[in-house]
Amino acid sequence: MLKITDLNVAYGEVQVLWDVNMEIHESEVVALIGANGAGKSTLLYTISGLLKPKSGSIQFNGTEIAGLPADEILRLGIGQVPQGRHLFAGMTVKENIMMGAYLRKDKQKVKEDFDFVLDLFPRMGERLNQPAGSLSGGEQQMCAVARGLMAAPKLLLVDELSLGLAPLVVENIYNAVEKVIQRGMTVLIVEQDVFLALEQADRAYVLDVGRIVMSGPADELMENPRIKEAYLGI
Amino acid sequence: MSKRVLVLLVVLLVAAMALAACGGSQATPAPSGGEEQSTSGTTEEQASTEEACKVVFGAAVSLTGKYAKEGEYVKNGYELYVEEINKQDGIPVGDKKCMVELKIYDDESNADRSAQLVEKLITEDHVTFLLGPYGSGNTFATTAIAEKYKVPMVEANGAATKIFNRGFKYSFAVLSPAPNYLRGIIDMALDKDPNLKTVAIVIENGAFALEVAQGAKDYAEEKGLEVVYFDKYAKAAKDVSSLITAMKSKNPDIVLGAGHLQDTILVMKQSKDLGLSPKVFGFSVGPTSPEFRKALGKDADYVVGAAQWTPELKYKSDDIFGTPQHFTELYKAKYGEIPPYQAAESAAALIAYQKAIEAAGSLDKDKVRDALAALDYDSFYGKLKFNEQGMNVYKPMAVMQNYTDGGLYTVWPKEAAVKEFLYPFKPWDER
Amino acid sequence: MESLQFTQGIVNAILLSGTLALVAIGFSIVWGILNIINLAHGAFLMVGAYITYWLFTLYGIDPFLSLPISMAIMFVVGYLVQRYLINMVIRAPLLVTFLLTFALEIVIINLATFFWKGDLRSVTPDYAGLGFSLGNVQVPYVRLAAFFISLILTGLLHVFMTYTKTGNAIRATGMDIDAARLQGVRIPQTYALTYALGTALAAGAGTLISISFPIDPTMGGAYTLRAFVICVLGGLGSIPGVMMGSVVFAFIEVFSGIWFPSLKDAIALLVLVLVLIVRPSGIAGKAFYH
Amino acid sequence: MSDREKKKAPLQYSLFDGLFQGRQGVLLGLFTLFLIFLAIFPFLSFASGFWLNTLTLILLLAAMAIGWNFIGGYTGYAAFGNVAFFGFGAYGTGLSMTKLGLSFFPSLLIGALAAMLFAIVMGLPILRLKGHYFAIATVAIATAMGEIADSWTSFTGGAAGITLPFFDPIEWSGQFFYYMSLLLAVGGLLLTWFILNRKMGYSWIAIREDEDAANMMGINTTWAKVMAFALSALMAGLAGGIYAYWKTFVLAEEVFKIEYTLQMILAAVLGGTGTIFGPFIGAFIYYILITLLVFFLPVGQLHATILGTIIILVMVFTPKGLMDFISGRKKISINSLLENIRTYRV
Amino acid sequence: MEREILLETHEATKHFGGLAAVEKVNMKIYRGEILGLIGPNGAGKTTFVNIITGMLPITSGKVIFKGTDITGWPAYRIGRLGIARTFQIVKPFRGMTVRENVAVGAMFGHKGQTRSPREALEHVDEIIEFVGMSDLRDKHADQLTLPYLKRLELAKALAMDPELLFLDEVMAGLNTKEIEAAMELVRKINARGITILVIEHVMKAIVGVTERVFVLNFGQELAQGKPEEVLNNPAVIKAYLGEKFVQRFFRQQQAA
Repeated sequence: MLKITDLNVAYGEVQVLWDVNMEIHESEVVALIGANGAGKSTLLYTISGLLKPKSGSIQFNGTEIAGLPADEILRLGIGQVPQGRHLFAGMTVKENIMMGAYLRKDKQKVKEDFDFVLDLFPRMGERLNQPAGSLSGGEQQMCAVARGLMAAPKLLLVDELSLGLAPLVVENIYNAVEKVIQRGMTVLIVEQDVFLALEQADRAYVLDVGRIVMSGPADELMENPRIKEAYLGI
Repeated sequence: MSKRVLVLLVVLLVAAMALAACGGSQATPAPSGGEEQSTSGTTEEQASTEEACKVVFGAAVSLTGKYAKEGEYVKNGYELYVEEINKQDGIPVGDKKCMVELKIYDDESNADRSAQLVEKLITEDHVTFLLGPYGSGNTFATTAIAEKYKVPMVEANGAATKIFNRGFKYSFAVLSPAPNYLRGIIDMALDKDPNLKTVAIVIENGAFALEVAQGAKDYAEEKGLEVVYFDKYAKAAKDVSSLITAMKSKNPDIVLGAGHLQDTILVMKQSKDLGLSPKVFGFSVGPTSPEFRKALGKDADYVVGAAQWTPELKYKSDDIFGTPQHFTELYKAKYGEIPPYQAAESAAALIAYQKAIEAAGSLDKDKVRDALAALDYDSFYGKLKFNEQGMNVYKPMAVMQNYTDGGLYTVWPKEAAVKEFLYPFKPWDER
Repeated sequence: MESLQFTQGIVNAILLSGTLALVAIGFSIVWGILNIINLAHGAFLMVGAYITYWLFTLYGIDPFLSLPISMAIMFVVGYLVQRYLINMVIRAPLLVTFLLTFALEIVIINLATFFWKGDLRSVTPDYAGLGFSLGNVQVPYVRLAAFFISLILTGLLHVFMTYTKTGNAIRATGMDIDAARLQGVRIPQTYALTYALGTALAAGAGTLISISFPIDPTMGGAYTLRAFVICVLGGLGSIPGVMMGSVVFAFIEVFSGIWFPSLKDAIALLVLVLVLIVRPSGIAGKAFYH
Repeated sequence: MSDREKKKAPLQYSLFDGLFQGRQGVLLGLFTLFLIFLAIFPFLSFASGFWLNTLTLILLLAAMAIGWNFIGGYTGYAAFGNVAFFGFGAYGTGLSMTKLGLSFFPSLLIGALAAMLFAIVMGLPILRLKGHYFAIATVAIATAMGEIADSWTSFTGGAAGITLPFFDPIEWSGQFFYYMSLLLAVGGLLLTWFILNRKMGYSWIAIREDEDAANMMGINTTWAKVMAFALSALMAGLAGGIYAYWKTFVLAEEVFKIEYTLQMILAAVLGGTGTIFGPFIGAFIYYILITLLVFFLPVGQLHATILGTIIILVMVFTPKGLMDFISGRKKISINSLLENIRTYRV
Repeated sequence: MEREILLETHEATKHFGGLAAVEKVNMKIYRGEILGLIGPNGAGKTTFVNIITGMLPITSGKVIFKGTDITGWPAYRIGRLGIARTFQIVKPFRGMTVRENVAVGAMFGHKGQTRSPREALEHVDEIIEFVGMSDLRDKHADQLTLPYLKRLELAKALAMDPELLFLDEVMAGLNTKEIEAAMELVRKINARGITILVIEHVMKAIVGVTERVFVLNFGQELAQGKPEEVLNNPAVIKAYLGEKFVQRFFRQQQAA
């Protein structure tokens, strides 16, 4: 479904990703793990079209998407829940969620999806008319996930959902993500909580300073003591 | 490596020098820029048959910027005179005649530029005499340059007395000074209705208007009127409703405005909005301009304005225009509209020069200056005579009124009036 | 102070606040969303006023009817100007966009002066200057109508920003440009649209101003400065904030005009500086167009 | 610059590189020649009063642009109200000469000090503002000061202004004011050079590049900013004082007009902000451009349009000024012109 | 042996709006040590440094440096007193060369009062060499790559002659080899007698250079002690890797 070949990305003169190769298959959940500054978010931004790669190819369902504008990529079916939520702080929860469906014309389906995400996050239903900026951290994260789902993407990229959240909240959110996965959505999870990521995922890639250093089925990686090393660097 | 740099800097240097050289050189013909207008009534053969003699008058006039309109009138006045005098082969100087040439630059309504250009007229174009720009500010700046180079400047469009309080020897103004502007209106109003008691005065915060207002206030008090309101608004104000409201609460008999065309229109518009209807509405500048009627339509009715000059005045003269009426005909033929007084006074400045040159019998700058100082001449524009400071305090101000038939008529002084002064001002709610 | 001055002052201030709000809102959305100070705002306002003037003078079109025309024309102009000029430097440092929009203003004003001359003009339909009295207080119909039209336009903008997809996209872009991109919002088009809206609102305000005040090519500058002050007073980014700012500013302007007629700009501006000193980023915090 | 040169000059202070990176000799030489030309200018045969007048205006503009460069170019604060200091200088000088009856030089000093004092008093609160807010606060203060000067009849003479005595002998006034302006502009260059060699220069640039980091590294940023503002005011104040005496009158609408601020910024931007010679050269380029437009090109009444178009082109294509090209840091090519657009568009 | 306390915080607290970024943190830094400050993303590490160094106003609590209460002092005074820091997001002076960048520290820092700009410029050559940037001395900062910008940050801070140095993620984004070099550099700095607080995500670096580690989580102290102890502290691993991972991990270890 998504095939990344020899991807190189740089900010100005500073190269962040080196020859990244990665594949995601239909209905698969893939985790991308790695230490802070390894380049995980950069990779996601590049897939989504916010950054232009220096070289390499990204193919999505056979279409070359490297360098396309973000809205084209979203139209093709790649959505993202960015790290740090990036909510529209001055808009209400409902407006935020509906912004996710910005490009969609199928009103009926949008309505259904809206009901679905409210079902997923009942808390959002209670807060619909509150400005997103006034939500607690966990609620904001829920709102961001809900917004990401509203685009009805074929491939959803989620970035650091657990960041700065209490464990109970994280569990709550991941339960919702699990439901989405069960519906058959293809998901790429970037997560610093390694277990969470590996538990959700079928396969995983480990990114270290801009390079993929390890990959394989999630179960195998979970048993691999080198993960702790790769992650904590001990 | 540094070739390009070298070239760049050299070009810069050379450009600066070339500019200087080009501007300073007498051999090259005067640059034919778009800003510069040369008018010469003569042809090459004519000039060569006689001994080449010409008088060049130079002026920096606002052709763009905020005084563009008024500047145009000034330029028209200058040009009309030059055209007429050259039809008579120019100004008699001693026993020969000298053709007249005009050199005008656009000062962009900017005092810095005005001074710069006058300095150019003197030091580069070597004009014989200087004419004034439009407006007190620019006149203030340029008279100082004239004084520095001891070149006479007769100006026609700077009425503020402070221009002349500096002991200048080379500056003269043909127009009545600012403090006299509103006297005619006060005289006329009291003549019509001696029972008028109160006056309100609104003032544009500018050198000219402040002098107008102070003069009017002093004169009104001298005539026994009570000045119940006297306040100024910012120059280029876009909203004077606060002042109108304040005046309205005083319920004055006469409202006088000291300012220029633009703010005068604003005062009228907002007076209507706020229902201010005194018995007399009079302004220093504005109501006598065709623009006033254009901007206000029927609302211009009854409003009176001071005029340095009007086409209906009954002056008689032996100058090339003879009478205001004749001047009006010539002006109308050339420019297609009734001459505003700015054009007449500008032409009068050249008449003053002509008479002084004739008296001096020479184009010598100092001799002409002395002749100007001694001048006492009745022109189509009125008396041309200067006091020690160079101001023409001897000419009375006229008053014109916007009539209900859409016309603009002289109503004061009585001997020049073509129509009766319409009184009182018809309240807005009765129209 | 006499009571007439006081009551008339209040009426004047309220009437003034409507137009000022319209001027300031266009300026405010451009500032808030594109993060540029559009110094050409007043120039667009002036062009709007002249469109109305010419439609009235040449074709006798009622100034109120010309409102949609001038707004539509300037909407297109604004869109093109942003898309093909301002967009070239949209993320450049402050000084660049400042000077660019300033130069734009110079060009527009100079062209207007060149083609239309610098003198003062007025739009004078038959009903200009008519009004009714409340006691001694005069309320001109034209200004009252302008006030209500301003309110309606402001309300329409509010509805557009809040309840339409495009409006939400504009707001979203102002709040978080990357997140907006991720939702599929096309930033260049959104920016151009926002600028076009601001320009159209300026033109609308110009039309309304031309009915009650004389117009000339340099009329816009004063409105740009006022718009800025209002945005600071009301806080950047919320329509109600701008409305409040307009009311406060109108009262300051009208009453300082009554007490110190020749100082009214100075007082309004010094109030601005004081506000900035006390609250360095304006009175209201960052809210976002609702 | 070749490697050999590099070794010869181990201590390269790039603060001075703004203009002379690697080609000090040639450029400094040319510049010195130009200064000598300016110094002897009044004695040249073609130096008419008009050219003296024009060059005086250019040099005053250069002096103000050099002053603006302190706060706007080096410290990076977009000051849009420097004309206020020009006005303070003009009024300070004018009032001292007329009300106190002092002679020109002490009056000029008083005017300039008044401008500096005002900059310090205003700078302390408003230099805390950032970006647009600072810019507009400066505009607001300048405009308000102008209006106050215009209305405060009892002190400033109001809209009637102040009339100053003439320079005596009046025949030499052209030369006198020319040399005063030249002195001021060259003094400004020396002052810039002097400051850049001092800690103050480093503070300014550090603040421009990153105020937080500068503060953290021990720079008293408030003090440095206020000093930049005050020195800026000093230059503009001196220029204002000279201008007032030259023009022999002070009118608020003349000495507080926002065009002056715009002109000094344009001069600095055209030449290159944050360089020693940029504002000086920019003032010449700007004014010669204007003069060409006004006198020698048949653009008629559209010269403001042409000027505006030039500004727009400069902003779009070379917002860092021409100094980059003159110094050879950048090559003039389509690519280098388009680079700016690529960087700043969305 | 009782060591001299160089810096001490009492209940240092920072709130953003209603959100507590740092909550009642008591930390002691002893003269001459290298202390590690770790914690997951968003734990409040940088905020903590910001309130100590005067970059952000403190909400409540006290900061005492060498017995002086410096709470609420402006940043530049704290800098001159002898505390220097690097920034996680590098803040070079892009318009200056490397040497000038560093010289700013020497001019205005702890001993800056006594130095002229020229002396400062000459003085910093040694520091530039120390961080291994001699070749880049006359390059403009905007021409440097990230690893060198990180070193420049370090050099700028060192040039201030600090007694206490905060290093905020100077190793993030560096590769293994670069990290080794950076660790060596940190040790060398410490050997010059400079007390160091290292904020780092790279645990290897923390274990390699620090004597003591302080762990923040959700703005509060989670643990402190020797690096090995702390890194094997289940609470700490949980904060980093997640609870379930820890359970499984320890199970594995026990099994092994």
